[in-house]
Amino acid sequence: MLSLTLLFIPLAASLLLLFSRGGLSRNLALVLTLVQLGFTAYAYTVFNAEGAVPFDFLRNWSAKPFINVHFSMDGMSLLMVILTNLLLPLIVLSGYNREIERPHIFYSLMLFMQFALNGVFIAFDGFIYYIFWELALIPIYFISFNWGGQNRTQVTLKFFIYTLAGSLLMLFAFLFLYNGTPTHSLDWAVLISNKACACNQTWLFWLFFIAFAIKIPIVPFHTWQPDTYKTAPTQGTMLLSGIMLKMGTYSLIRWLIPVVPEGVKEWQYIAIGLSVAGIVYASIIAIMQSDLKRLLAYSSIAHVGLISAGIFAMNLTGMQGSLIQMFAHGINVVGLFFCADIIFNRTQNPNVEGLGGIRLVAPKFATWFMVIILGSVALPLTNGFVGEFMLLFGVYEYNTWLSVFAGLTIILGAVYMLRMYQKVVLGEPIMENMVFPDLYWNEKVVLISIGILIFFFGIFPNTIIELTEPFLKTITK
Amino acid sequence: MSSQLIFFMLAALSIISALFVVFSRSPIYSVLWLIVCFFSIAGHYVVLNAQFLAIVHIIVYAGAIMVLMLFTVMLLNLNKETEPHKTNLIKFAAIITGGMLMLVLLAAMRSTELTTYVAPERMETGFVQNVGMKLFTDFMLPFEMTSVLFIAAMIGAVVLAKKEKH
Amino acid sequence: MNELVEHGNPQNWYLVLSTILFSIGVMGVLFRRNGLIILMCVELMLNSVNLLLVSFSAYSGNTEGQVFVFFIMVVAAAEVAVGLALLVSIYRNLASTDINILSKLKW
Amino acid sequence: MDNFINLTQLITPASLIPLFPLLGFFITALFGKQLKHFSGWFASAMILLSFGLALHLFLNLPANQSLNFNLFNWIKWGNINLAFGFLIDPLSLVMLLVVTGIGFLIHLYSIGYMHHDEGFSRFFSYLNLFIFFMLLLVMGNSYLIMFIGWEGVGLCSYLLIGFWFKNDSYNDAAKKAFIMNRVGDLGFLIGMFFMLFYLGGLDFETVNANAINYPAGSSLLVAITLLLFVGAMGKSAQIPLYTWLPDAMAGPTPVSALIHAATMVTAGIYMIARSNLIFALAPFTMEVVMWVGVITSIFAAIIGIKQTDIKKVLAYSTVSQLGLMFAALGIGAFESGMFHVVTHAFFKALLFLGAGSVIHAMGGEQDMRYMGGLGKYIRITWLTFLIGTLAISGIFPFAGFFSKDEILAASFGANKTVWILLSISSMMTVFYMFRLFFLTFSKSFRGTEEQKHHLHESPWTMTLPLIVLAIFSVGAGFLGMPAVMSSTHYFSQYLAPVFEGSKSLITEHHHADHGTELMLIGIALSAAAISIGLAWSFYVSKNQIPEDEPQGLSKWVANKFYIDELYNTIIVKPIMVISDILFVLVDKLVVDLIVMAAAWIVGFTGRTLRLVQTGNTGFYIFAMVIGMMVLMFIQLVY
Repeated sequence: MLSLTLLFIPLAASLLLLFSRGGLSRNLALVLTLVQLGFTAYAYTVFNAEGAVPFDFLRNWSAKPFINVHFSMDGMSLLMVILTNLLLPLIVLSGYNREIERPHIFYSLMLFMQFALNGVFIAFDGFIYYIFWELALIPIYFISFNWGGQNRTQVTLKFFIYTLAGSLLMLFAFLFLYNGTPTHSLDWAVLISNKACACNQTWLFWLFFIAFAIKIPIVPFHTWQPDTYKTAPTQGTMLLSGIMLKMGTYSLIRWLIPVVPEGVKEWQYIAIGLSVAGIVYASIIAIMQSDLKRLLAYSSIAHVGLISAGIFAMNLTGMQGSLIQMFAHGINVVGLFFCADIIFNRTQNPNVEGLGGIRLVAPKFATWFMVIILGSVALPLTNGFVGEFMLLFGVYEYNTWLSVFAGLTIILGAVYMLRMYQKVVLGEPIMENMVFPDLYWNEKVVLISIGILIFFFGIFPNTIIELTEPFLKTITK
Repeated sequence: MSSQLIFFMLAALSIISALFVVFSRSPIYSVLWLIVCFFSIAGHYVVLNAQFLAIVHIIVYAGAIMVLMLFTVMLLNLNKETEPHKTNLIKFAAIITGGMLMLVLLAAMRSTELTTYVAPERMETGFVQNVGMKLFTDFMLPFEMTSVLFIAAMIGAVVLAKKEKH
Repeated sequence: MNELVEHGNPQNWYLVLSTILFSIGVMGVLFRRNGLIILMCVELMLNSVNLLLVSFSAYSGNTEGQVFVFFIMVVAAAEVAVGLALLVSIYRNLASTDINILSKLKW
Repeated sequence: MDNFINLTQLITPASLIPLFPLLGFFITALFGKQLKHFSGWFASAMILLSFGLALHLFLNLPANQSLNFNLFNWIKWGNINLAFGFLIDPLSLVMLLVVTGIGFLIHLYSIGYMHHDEGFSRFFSYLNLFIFFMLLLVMGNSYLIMFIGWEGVGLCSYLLIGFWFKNDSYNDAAKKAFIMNRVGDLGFLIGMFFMLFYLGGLDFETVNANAINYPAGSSLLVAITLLLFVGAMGKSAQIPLYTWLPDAMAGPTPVSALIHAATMVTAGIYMIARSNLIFALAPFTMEVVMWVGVITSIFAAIIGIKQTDIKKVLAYSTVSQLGLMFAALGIGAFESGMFHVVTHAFFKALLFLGAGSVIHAMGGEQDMRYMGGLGKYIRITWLTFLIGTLAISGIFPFAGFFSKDEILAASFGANKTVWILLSISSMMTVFYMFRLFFLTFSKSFRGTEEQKHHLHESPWTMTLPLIVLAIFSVGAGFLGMPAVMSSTHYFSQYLAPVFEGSKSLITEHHHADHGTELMLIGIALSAAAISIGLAWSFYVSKNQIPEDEPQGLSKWVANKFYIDELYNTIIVKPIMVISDILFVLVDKLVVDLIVMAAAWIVGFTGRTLRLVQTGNTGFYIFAMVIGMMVLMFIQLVY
């Protein structure tokens, strides 16, 4: 029943928000996301004490086709649920002093998104999972479409259709798997114990892989992403980059690797090769980007490329690292986009070249921006380091040279991040009459929380490892 | 009077009248020939021992539908030959297509086996009580639903045919 | 009347007959441009199918075929009512029942 | 049993050592505005506390003992446990004392030097953070903890080089330092992966214990050591990753003294000394280390001869001296290398601080061509600078003499070519250092009247560290006197337990007898004297001043052999061009084109097929009937 409550709170909150107006809706949204966060904390204590049992919810929905409403929880699910529910209050708070039209609908969509994301992470029946997977696309479509920037019609449509096309492939794969199991079921446990014949695993792998690769995105399926990140309102971008792309990486571990292990083994080298190539490719592109949000988008491609490379290394180290890095990247990327938003909001200038001298007028902002950048370039004792260390080691266990190549990310990451920081924050102001007030209270709260999370998980990564290791061991044994 | 003779007479009547429906110049003749055709089909029903349907058929088609058509033709003043003619090519194509469809259907029919359906002993299936029993037991719900359909059709017809205000 | 049946005509005859009637209906639909006559041809096609259903019902001793005919009649009646209403409305606006005039819905 | 109790009692003070600077960082960073200039004193006090604790450990840790403890499990997964722990042994104690001791003096100096700077508190918070990471680097009991410090000091170096963030060329220098260090860090990281995978852990104990099982010269150990050495090249500014260090002089002078002379840049040497066992097991790497060191030493010395910026000269001198230390390590003379680290820390810090004092007196001027005759105005600086210069030149009895002589003697025993090259490099060092000294302090003043009027001695917070460091520059050498002068080499003796394992593996070179040793000393001293004489004749007798636009070979030297330009052309520019090409051509055109082409095909099909919708009802009916017919026909045929 706890699982249902996790779903019910944001859903109810989403509906409730539709009846609020103006300033009330953002306060209400904050309170409700905090309630959900509190409940998640409670769920964490329950999980630690009693394991997955209290979260298990299994009811038959339809006998033919055989569909169970099956929610459950293991360490990995809980980690992703925590990430989602931890970031949502921050994302809501980050929009506090922004002018948002029709805020009640905006926040309602965000909470609906939270509902769908939680659903994706705790669904243990393929059909239910698929429903939530698609459900998550709807609110973000409307958020980017209604509150987005230039070109939003075209960009949002591209994003929507691209990801939907990927999902279609996944649906085919699920339909095939459904017929393949003796009991005709898509339950996760059934799927992993009745694996498809190796002859079919190849194309099942590709169907799943392309679906997830588009969502993650792995180069070359990434072209929807930079435009969408740039166009979507910043809160939407945070949802997309912070949580939604983790749906893809999460699904790799949950639905791809245990379900079609032989297909993955056969094509592992291509998947890993694409991921690693994507790291270098996106990093190099990011170096010369002049648009701040687009630069961050490419950096995000590079980071998730490393995550997927670690996952496809198919060893405990890589997967454990990927989970840590998923969590870390979620936090860091939200922080980075928030900083970009703060800059854009005050200067109306999206261009890296035209900025500068912010440090002079807003030292606090500059400091916290630096802290987040440090997390993102994986400095030791920040959350980014542990993940990157383990991911690179995971890739190393797979192939030494590949890890050297992937390791270029620590050099190139520093190049584009510091170059961007120098142009945007340091130096003398380039813009005339730049009005740049230092952080407002809500911005302070968000950035400081993110900063604390960065260091906390950098110093105590074991909190994540202890949570997820039992599950990963069952997969990698 | 052998049943064959009755069948062939009725069949010839229905085919000829049907052809006249299609080829008559004036709509009013088409309507009248269609009525003839319906009567001949009702005759077939009687031959097949479906007396109830035969009666219903005459009441509904000849009595209601065709009267409605007739009214429309007259109301719209269509009884004169206003229809522009199609080109000969299209007429030719229409006949060829119709003929080919017939051939295909006949061919399909020939390829099916109808062994069990030759000359049954007794045919009481069309009697009123049998049809009524079926209609008011197994098909109770659809039967009642037809009334809903009729109301919908009625309202639709009224709305569509209503003269617009401006 | 029973003796007529007992001598029995082969059911194929009915099949052929209704096929011919159906084809004539189709030909009419293709041949004519007057909406009213097309509607009538559609009725003709429906009736050919009705005939087929009744013949099957009679020869197989199953009443349900006739029940279906009954429902088809109901639908036909409803269809004619709506169809004629449409036709009247079209005629009122365009002063014609020629279906080729109705070519606005393209591309 | 006594020892056991003693050791556990030392855990708390040992853990507290890095904690004080961290505390200092937080307090000066958070309350900098409120503390004002007190933050400088506070930060210095924190380092002094750490120094006291280090001294406490030094005095109480029994000889031949080391203190190795884990604080908590940092990363633990599968059967790998990477703990967060410290190792206190003679090697780390030496480094601890150097870092905290010189660190404290430089903090003190900075109070005076940075007095008028608006970022006063920020400066001290960065300095404290640096000390914190540097302490982690030298105290860590595993490569991973060392790596934390390793990257952390890189960060602080970045922050401090770009301390005056308004100037974009300073920011460029900072960025360059960080990125070049990262190149080395990647090597270090991959090296750690090798160790973790093949040697079963990252802590020194496990690594050493397992490395022993591999035969000397095994490719695994060579790979590991080479990768580690890549890391060391980045951090300790060796060819080819040295260009960041001269640029790093953009930072405030105390930073140059602390980070880019005394402590951080010697991290590479510390790391190799720490890993002496695995390096000793990889003779090929030792060769590489030696040659890289020798070449860097000469190359940087050559460039140093023609520089005119007082700090640039010292920077190239640092690179050259670091090369010397690497050469020592490569030969296998680990203690000599470490000994030179220590003495170098004293006199190079002294020289930088002295240079800072000069720059302070000159009001920010760094070009030696506009100095001259400063000896009259700033006596203390002049005297201490002279001591520093003599020390780096290796004149008896200053500290540099002993450590340098030891390295030269070792190289004489190992490889005569190396010995010749290092001697030449030492001669050049003497030359450019005295060139620097004469140009700055002798003859008459060449600056403006305004500058002349401004000339003054620095406050006591700045001169006191100079005096203390000068004392050490004179005295530190006596810790390691050559065999010909004293029977005990205190420094080597103290460090002996650390290098115990590797000693047997290094081919024992024929130990020079007293006669040879004396000869070597004689050669070195006379070479130094010749160099001094040359410098005197050029810059004092003939009163030469380096010209503005040198010609021929000296133009190449003055422009640092255009190495920066070379890197710019073959690495930086191509990456930028590739970045643009990838974005515009590959990403936008090729990859996205495929996606857009798929969309376009769907759109095109739609646009084309819609033409079938003519609006002609008759046509639709025809199409329908024919379609049905075809379907039925197909059904019939099949």
